[in-house]
Amino acid sequence: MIQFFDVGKRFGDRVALADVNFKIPRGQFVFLRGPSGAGKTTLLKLIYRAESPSEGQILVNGRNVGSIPKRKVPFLRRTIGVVFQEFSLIERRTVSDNVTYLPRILGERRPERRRLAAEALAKVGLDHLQDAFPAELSGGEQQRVAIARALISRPQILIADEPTGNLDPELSRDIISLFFEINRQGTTVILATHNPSLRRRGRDRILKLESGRLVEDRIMDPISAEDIPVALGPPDPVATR
Amino acid sequence: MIQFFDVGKRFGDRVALADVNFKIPRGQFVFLRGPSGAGKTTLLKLIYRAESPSEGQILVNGRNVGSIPKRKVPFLRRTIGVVFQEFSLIERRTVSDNVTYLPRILGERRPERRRLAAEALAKVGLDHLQDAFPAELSGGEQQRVAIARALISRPQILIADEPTGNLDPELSRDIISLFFEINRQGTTVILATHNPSLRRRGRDRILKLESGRLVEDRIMDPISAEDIPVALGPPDPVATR
Amino acid sequence: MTFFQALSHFLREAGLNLVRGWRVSILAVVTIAASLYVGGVFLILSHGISSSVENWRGEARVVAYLEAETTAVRVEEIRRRVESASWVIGVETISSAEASDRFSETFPEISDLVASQGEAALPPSLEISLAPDRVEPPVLQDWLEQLAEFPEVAMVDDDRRWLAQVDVFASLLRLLGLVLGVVLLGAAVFTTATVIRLTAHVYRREIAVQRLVGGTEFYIRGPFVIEGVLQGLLGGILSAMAIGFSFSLLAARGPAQLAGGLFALEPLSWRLLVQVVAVGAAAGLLGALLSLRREI
Amino acid sequence: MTFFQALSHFLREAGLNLVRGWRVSILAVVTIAASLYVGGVFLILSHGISSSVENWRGEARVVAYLEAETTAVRVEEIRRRVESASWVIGVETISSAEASDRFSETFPEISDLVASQGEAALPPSLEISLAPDRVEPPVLQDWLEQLAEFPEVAMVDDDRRWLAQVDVFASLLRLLGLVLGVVLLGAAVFTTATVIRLTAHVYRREIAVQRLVGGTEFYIRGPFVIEGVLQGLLGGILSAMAIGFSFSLLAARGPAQLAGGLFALEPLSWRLLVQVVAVGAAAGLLGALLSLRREI
Ligand SMILES: Nc1ncnc2c1ncn2[C@@H]1O[C@H](COP(=O)(O)OP(=O)(O)OP(=O)(O)O)[C@@H](O)[C@H]1O
Ligand SMILES: Nc1ncnc2c1ncn2[C@@H]1O[C@H](COP(=O)(O)OP(=O)(O)OP(=O)(O)O)[C@@H](O)[C@H]1O
Ligand SMILES: [Mg+2]
Ligand SMILES: [Mg+2]
Repeated sequence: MIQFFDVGKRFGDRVALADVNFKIPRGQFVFLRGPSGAGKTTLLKLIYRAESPSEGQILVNGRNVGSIPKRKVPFLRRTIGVVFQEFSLIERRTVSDNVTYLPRILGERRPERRRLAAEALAKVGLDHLQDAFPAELSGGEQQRVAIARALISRPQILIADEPTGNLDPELSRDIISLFFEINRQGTTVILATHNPSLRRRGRDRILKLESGRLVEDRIMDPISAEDIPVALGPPDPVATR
Repeated sequence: MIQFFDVGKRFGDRVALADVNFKIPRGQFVFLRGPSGAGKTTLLKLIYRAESPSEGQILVNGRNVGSIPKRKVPFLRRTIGVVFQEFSLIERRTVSDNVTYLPRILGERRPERRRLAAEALAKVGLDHLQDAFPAELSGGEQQRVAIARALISRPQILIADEPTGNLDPELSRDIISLFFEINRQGTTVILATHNPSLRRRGRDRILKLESGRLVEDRIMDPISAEDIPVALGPPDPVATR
Repeated sequence: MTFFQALSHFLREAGLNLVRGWRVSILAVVTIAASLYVGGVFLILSHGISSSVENWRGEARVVAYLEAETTAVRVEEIRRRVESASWVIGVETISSAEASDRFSETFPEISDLVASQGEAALPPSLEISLAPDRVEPPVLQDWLEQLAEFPEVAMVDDDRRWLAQVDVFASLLRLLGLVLGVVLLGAAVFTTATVIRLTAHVYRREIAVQRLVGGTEFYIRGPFVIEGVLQGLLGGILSAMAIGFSFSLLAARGPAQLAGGLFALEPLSWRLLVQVVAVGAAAGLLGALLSLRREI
Repeated sequence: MTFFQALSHFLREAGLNLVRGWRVSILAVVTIAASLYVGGVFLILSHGISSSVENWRGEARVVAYLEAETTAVRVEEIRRRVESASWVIGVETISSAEASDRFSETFPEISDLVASQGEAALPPSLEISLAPDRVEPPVLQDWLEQLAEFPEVAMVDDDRRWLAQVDVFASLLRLLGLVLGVVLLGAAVFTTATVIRLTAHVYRREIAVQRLVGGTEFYIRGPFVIEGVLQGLLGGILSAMAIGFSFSLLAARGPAQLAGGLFALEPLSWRLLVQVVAVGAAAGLLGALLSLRREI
């Protein structure tokens, strides 16, 4: 469960986020929308504590993310799989080693890691590239490696920031289907994307940012795939506006 | 004018391109299509000599790109504006300095550079971010800075590799319109993109790659915006297939 | 991840960094080696001199030069008087002729000159061996002054004064060695810290990614710490080898020729070499920890 | 872009690199400074000794020690014989008493001893000043041997033999200084090259981007070359300052006390300091060029 209470984020005097309130129950699938520079990446970074909020509080699985001691942050991050907007692969490591970075820390042995990597890479159609280095991959291939890495530890929360920006429509649809599949197994998924042609399902949530403000929060209609608006405002326990 | 004669490119034993033949006349607008890993980026890199072909020859404005001495490569590149798939901004320089890197080398003075930067950044909607550093920008903002940099020196050829991957549909349309505008002024534009919803115009060309092979080469119908196939094969002077 | 898994991981990563960045690593290794070498050599030298001084001090000598005209009987009388003191171990009478012989042995070059002066050139003397530990220094001092006041005693030459000077010299040498060693070791720690900070800077993106995907600081910084320790170990081993080599060169020339026997070359102890290596490793560790404090 | 625009651009970029990476830059600057300092000091010392030797050689002296019993008349006779040679500039007669005075001046510590021997302790002598350039060495040699065969001449002491030894010593010192300086300078060049290579490695992405957007090698590498030169200049200036400081310390102690006047401290020339700085800059440039050859 992820909750934002009156969250704001400033960089110097640039305001990236302001007055953001919402609550994402466990197992929900959320599309995060908004034009370039609206604050999507910033919002996601706050969840995995790559940034700290300037105002307000953030709860992730009941813990106040802003007050987790620095030492404990890695353990928060291990419960969250993240596909970063800039891919962020480790140049000096093979695809397989990139994907299994976390299992390795956790003490998994090499044969088991190879198996895990092959499994995750197969999901994104890249099992033939296990031993390549990131620099040898195309843009879309790198993006898929980053997706495989986010999936490897079966996280409770999956965050994906524009994960299909470098993928063709067909692959994009496959990846979204993969996310749907993962979501069906209970994982909370938050997907920031511009791609308007992504398949929609009922009960999926849409959050829309504009200039750092949450301007839309609705759940799609399960039957018509038409959208049902959700009341804006702090999610729980009282409305402040 | 850009011509490919039987061009192939291998990386070790991975084949990225094979038997590619085409001719792009000056002033044409070309969409380069193909699934992830098809070889689009590799093809573009061959044009501005970031890679050398393993087979075949490439002419750009009548010069054999493969045989240009290393010393002269920068001068080829200055005639080609490139929007790289990975943005590639210089971290330590401000947006304005990134955009005017080339004018600076060419001896433009600071006030003139500021003017040029403001002009180019205005085209992509970022004139307010002149003095920011790349790390302070959102993904879409970085992508637009890279576009502004490619435009700055009014190149004869503009190459853009997935330039709208991180942009919302509205901005994407604006950017494509910008490219159309630049094309109308005589610049040859080659645009590699997955985005299927981009506006189409008559007389624009579509090249489609699959697994490193050119599988489609056609010109769109000016009236119906339906596509008219163009004969595949080496463009000039004789057909080999 | 178990401790051994972590350690083997750190070692592998650190080894890779060392090999990939061998050019920078050499800087760290060489400064560590050089500082340990200089410090070690100075310590060995000063230690050698000090222990010679200790030896000599145990058998301290005082020479009483007599007037040339003193009769043998009177010499014998003085000698007996001297021997009566409880701290005197032995007294040897050196005649004029014996003195000349000794002189020409020690300074063959100038001996012609002395020879041309005839027998009387050097005065007879009494060489008195003392056990300084059997007496309070002020009492000994008084006794020496009384000795000097005998009409036949021309001059009393106290070896120990010179020994004290040599001792001061050895201390100075040791101090200089320590200061130089510490300064150089400081430079070595700084170099190691810089080299490791740089390596970290080169891989700053990778480190950021590791943090983002949930790597702990322990896991991320470990390889850098081990890298520092490895550099220190290498530096220490290098300098231990250099010290051993220099030492064997000196030893081959024979102890007699070493500064006129001024110092005793004691056998090189393995303990010292192990200490040198350990100090190197510690310097590397310190450098690594310093560089990690803030920058990585 | 004009040359001056390029240069000012290079200077600005190189300055930025130096300031941002001051920790690494210090390594390069300090090794350059240290090597130049060591080389410079050795050169100055050996030069000082050599030029003292030159001075002394110009006024080379031979001392003929006479038997103690030689009569004044006989001394005068020998003196006249000696003066008749064309290469003799002057002859001074030193009586026994004068010799003793001189001795106690030079070695006040042992003078008691000499004093106790009475007047006859040191023999009289003739100090002969020569102009060695007026005569062939073998002829001079023969002449000296004849002189030694006079019955009254006890010994002929030829200063020049000793001077030749000092000269060899000075040459050795100079050689040692050169070798050390060259080795250290090599290390400095290596360090500079490493530091610059590293800086380039840290910014490898930026460099790649510059290439991709059409930057020429001249424009991309220029700042690194200037960075090397700046490091060299800084190192050179530091060591010139250190040399000047050491020199003024020495000079303050008074030339008489310098190794018993063994060497003449000539005034420190600005030319030398400028040369030191120039060598530093050259070392930095060389380091930069080496690092650029392949890696950037
Ligand atoms: N570190 C930073 N320093 C200063 N400003 C920043 C920083 N990070 C983000 N910003 C600003 O905050 C705003 C929101 O950025 P964010 O990356 O969240 O946008 P976004 O919605 O992810 O956009 P995009 O779709 O283009 O990726 C942008 O205007 C950006 O310039
Ligand atoms: N330096 C390299 N070494 C090895 N293989 C490479 C290298 N560069 C590209 N490839 C391979 O060549 C193929 C084509 O890559 P390219 O980047 O041209 O694809 P693309 O069409 O641009 O794909 P995308 O849409 O995902 O960016 C890919 O399979 C890639 O793995
Ligand atoms: Mg973003
Ligand atoms: Mg591509």
